[in-house]
Amino acid sequence: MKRAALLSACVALQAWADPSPTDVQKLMQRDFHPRGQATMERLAQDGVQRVCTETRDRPPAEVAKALEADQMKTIAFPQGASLMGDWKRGETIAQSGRGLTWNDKPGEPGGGSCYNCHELSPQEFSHGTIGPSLRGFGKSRGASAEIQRYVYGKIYNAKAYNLCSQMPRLGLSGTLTPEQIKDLVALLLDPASPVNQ
Amino acid sequence: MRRIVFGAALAVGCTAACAAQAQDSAKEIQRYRQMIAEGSPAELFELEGEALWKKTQGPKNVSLEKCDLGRGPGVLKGAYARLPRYFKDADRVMDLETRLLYCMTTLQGRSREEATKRVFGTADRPSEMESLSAYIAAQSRGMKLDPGMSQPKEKESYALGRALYFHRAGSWDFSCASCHGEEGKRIRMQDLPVLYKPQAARPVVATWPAYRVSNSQFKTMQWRLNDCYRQMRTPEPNFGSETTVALIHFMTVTARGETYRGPGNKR
Amino acid sequence: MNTLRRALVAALVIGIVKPLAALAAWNKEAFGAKTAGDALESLGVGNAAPSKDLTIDAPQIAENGAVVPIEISSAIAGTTALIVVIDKNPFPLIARFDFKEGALPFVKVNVKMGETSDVRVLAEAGGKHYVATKEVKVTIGGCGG
Amino acid sequence: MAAGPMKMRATLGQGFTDVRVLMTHPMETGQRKDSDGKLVPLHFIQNLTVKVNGKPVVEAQISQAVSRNPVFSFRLKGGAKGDKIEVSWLDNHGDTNSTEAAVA
Repeated sequence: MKRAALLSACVALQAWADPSPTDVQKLMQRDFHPRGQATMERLAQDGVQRVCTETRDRPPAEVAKALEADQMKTIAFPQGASLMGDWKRGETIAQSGRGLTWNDKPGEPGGGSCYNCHELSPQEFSHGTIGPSLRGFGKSRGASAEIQRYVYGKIYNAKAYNLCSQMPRLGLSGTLTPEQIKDLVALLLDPASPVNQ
Repeated sequence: MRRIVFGAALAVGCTAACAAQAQDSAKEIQRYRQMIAEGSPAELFELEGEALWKKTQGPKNVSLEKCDLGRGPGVLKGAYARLPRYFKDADRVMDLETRLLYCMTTLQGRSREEATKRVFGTADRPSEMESLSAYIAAQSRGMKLDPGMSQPKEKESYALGRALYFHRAGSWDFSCASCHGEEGKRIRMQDLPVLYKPQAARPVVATWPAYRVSNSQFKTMQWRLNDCYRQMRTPEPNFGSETTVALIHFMTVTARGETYRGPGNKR
Repeated sequence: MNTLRRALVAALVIGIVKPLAALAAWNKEAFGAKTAGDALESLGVGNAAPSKDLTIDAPQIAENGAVVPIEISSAIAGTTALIVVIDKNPFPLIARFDFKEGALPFVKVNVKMGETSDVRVLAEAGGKHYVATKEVKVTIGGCGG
Repeated sequence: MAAGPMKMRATLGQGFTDVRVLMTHPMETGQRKDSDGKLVPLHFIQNLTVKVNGKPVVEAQISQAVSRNPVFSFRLKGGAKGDKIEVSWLDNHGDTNSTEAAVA
C-alpha cells in the first residue's frame, strides 16, 4: 500500500551504526517497568513517532502530508456553534503541568503545560520558549469559526498540522477533555482574555 | 521544523525590548547560580558519603572500601571522571551508581532487591546512592572527563545512547531532543542545554551529580533520567539499566575532555 | 559580701539576671509579626535613612524561592547590627545579626522567599537606623509538572 | 534527622578572617506537608553564635525563613592563624550543635 512503501523508504536514511527505532523499542521494553497509570503500551511507537525518529523530525514532504491527513481524521470536533469555553478556566489549565505521569492519579484533571513552552498572558513572567509566543494571538486573528476550529484541532492533535511538531497530542492522548480544550481556545481567542490585552 | 504557512504567521514577533529583557534575565539567572554555588550544602552530603563508604554492611559485613570503580580496588581519586566504562567482571558498561550496586551485591552480599529499595531519598533522609555519589564524585574534581570508548561494548552503549536521545515515545511523543534539541530554548525559566553537542554538554556533565536547592536534596544522574522519563509520560526506567547507562554514557562521551568540577548546584 | 551574694542568687531565682543562654533570647514578638512595620516597631527601629554605604548583593531573579542568596555589608561607621526584612514573606522579619567587637558587619545567608518581593536590610549604628532595598523576582523553574 | 553534620572553614582573607559554616537542619516552616500529606511541625534554628577564642563576636537570631541546611558566611576583624573559631546553634526544640575550627 502506498503509505507502507513511503515508510520503508525512510529506513534507509538513518545512520547504520545506531540501533533502529525497533531495536531501541525492544531494549526499552526490557529495561522499563509499568508504574501508576504509565503502562508499557506507551513504549510502542506509532507511525508518527517512528517516522519522526527515523528522519530526526524532517520527514519527506509526501510522507508528512499522508500521515498528517491520517492524524486529522482522529480529531473529534465537538458539536455546537462555538468552540470557545471560559478563558479563566483556560488560564488554570495552561498553568498546570499535571496529567498522565506515573504520580498523577488517573481521573484527576490534567493540565496543558502550555506555559512550559509558550508565552501567553503578559502577567506570567515564567514562560517557556520551545513554542512560539502566543501573546495577542486572538487580537490579530479574531475569533471566527474557522480560527476556533484551527486552534481546537491544533491542541487536540498538533501532528495533524505539522507531523513532527514537539507539541503533544493533548486531546488524542487523553490528557485534556473537549471542555478543557475549549477553555484553552477561549484563552487564545476571547477578546477579554489577558492574552489579547 | 517545517511549519505550515498559517502557523508561521502565528508568532507575534518578540520586540527588541523583550529580546533584551530575555537577555538580562538569562544573565541574572547565571548570577543566581553562581551565588548559590559559592555556599553549598553539597559538602554535607560528601561527609555522609564518606561515612557510608567506610561502613560495614550486608551479610558479609564489609565496607565498600574494596570496591573497584575502574582504577583498582578502593581507588577513589579520579575514578568518577572515567565513568561510565566497561567492567570485565560484570561484562557490561556501568555508571557510578550501577557499579556501586554491583559492589553492594558482590562485596557486601546484599540482595539487589534490598540495595535498590530506596535509591532516591528525601530531604529528611538522603539515600545511600546519593550520599555515596556526592563523596565519590568529589574525588574527581579537577580531572578531565574520560569515559570508556575503546571497548566494543562501550561503542555499542554510546550508539544506543545516541539513538535513545532522539527516540520519540510515550504519550506525549517526546524524545530527549524534544526539549534538549535546539539552542536558546527554555521550559518556563529553565534553560535547556543541547546535550548532544559538546559545548552544551560539557558544563552540564561536569557538574552532575548535584545539590538541588529547590528541594534541598542531592540528586544523581539515575534520578535525573528517571524524572525526565516521568515527565515524558513513559513507564519507569529500571535503576541502573543498560538504557539509562547508555544515555549517561552518550552524554559523558559528548562532554569528554571537560574538567570535572562537581558535585554541582542546581535549581 | 554575703548580702551581695545573696542578692545575686535571689535575682537569678526571680530571673532578673537571665542565664547566659537566654541572653541571646529570640524576639518572639518581632519574628511573629505579620507586617514589616510591626516587626521593626517591636525591634525599636524607627524611621531609617537610606544609605548607599549599606549594600545588598542579591540576584535580580531567583530561579527558586527556596534558596535566595543574600550578601549584606555595611560601611557605616559603628554598625552594631544588621536586620533582614522581606516585605511579602508571611513573617517579614527574617534575621537579626548583632556584631560584637572583633566582627565586621557582614553576612551572607540563603533565605526563603514566598514570592517576588523587596528585600530590605537595616543597619543599626550609633543609635540610628539606615536602610537599603533591593527587589528580587522569584520565578517558577522547571517544568511545573 | 537529628543534629546532622556541620562543616566550617575559616581562612585568612585580606584584613579579615572569612568564616563559612554549613549546618544540617530541616528549617521547617510548619507549612510543608510530608509524603503522606501530614503537616511537618515548625522546627528551625533560632540562635546562632560565633566565638573567637571563646569570646562571642556574632550573635544572630534567625527564623524559619532561612533556607534548609543553612549556609552562613561571616567576616571577623583581623584574626591570626590558629585562632579557635566556634559556631554553635540552638533551635526551637532545644536541640543544639556546634563545630570548631582553627583559622587556616
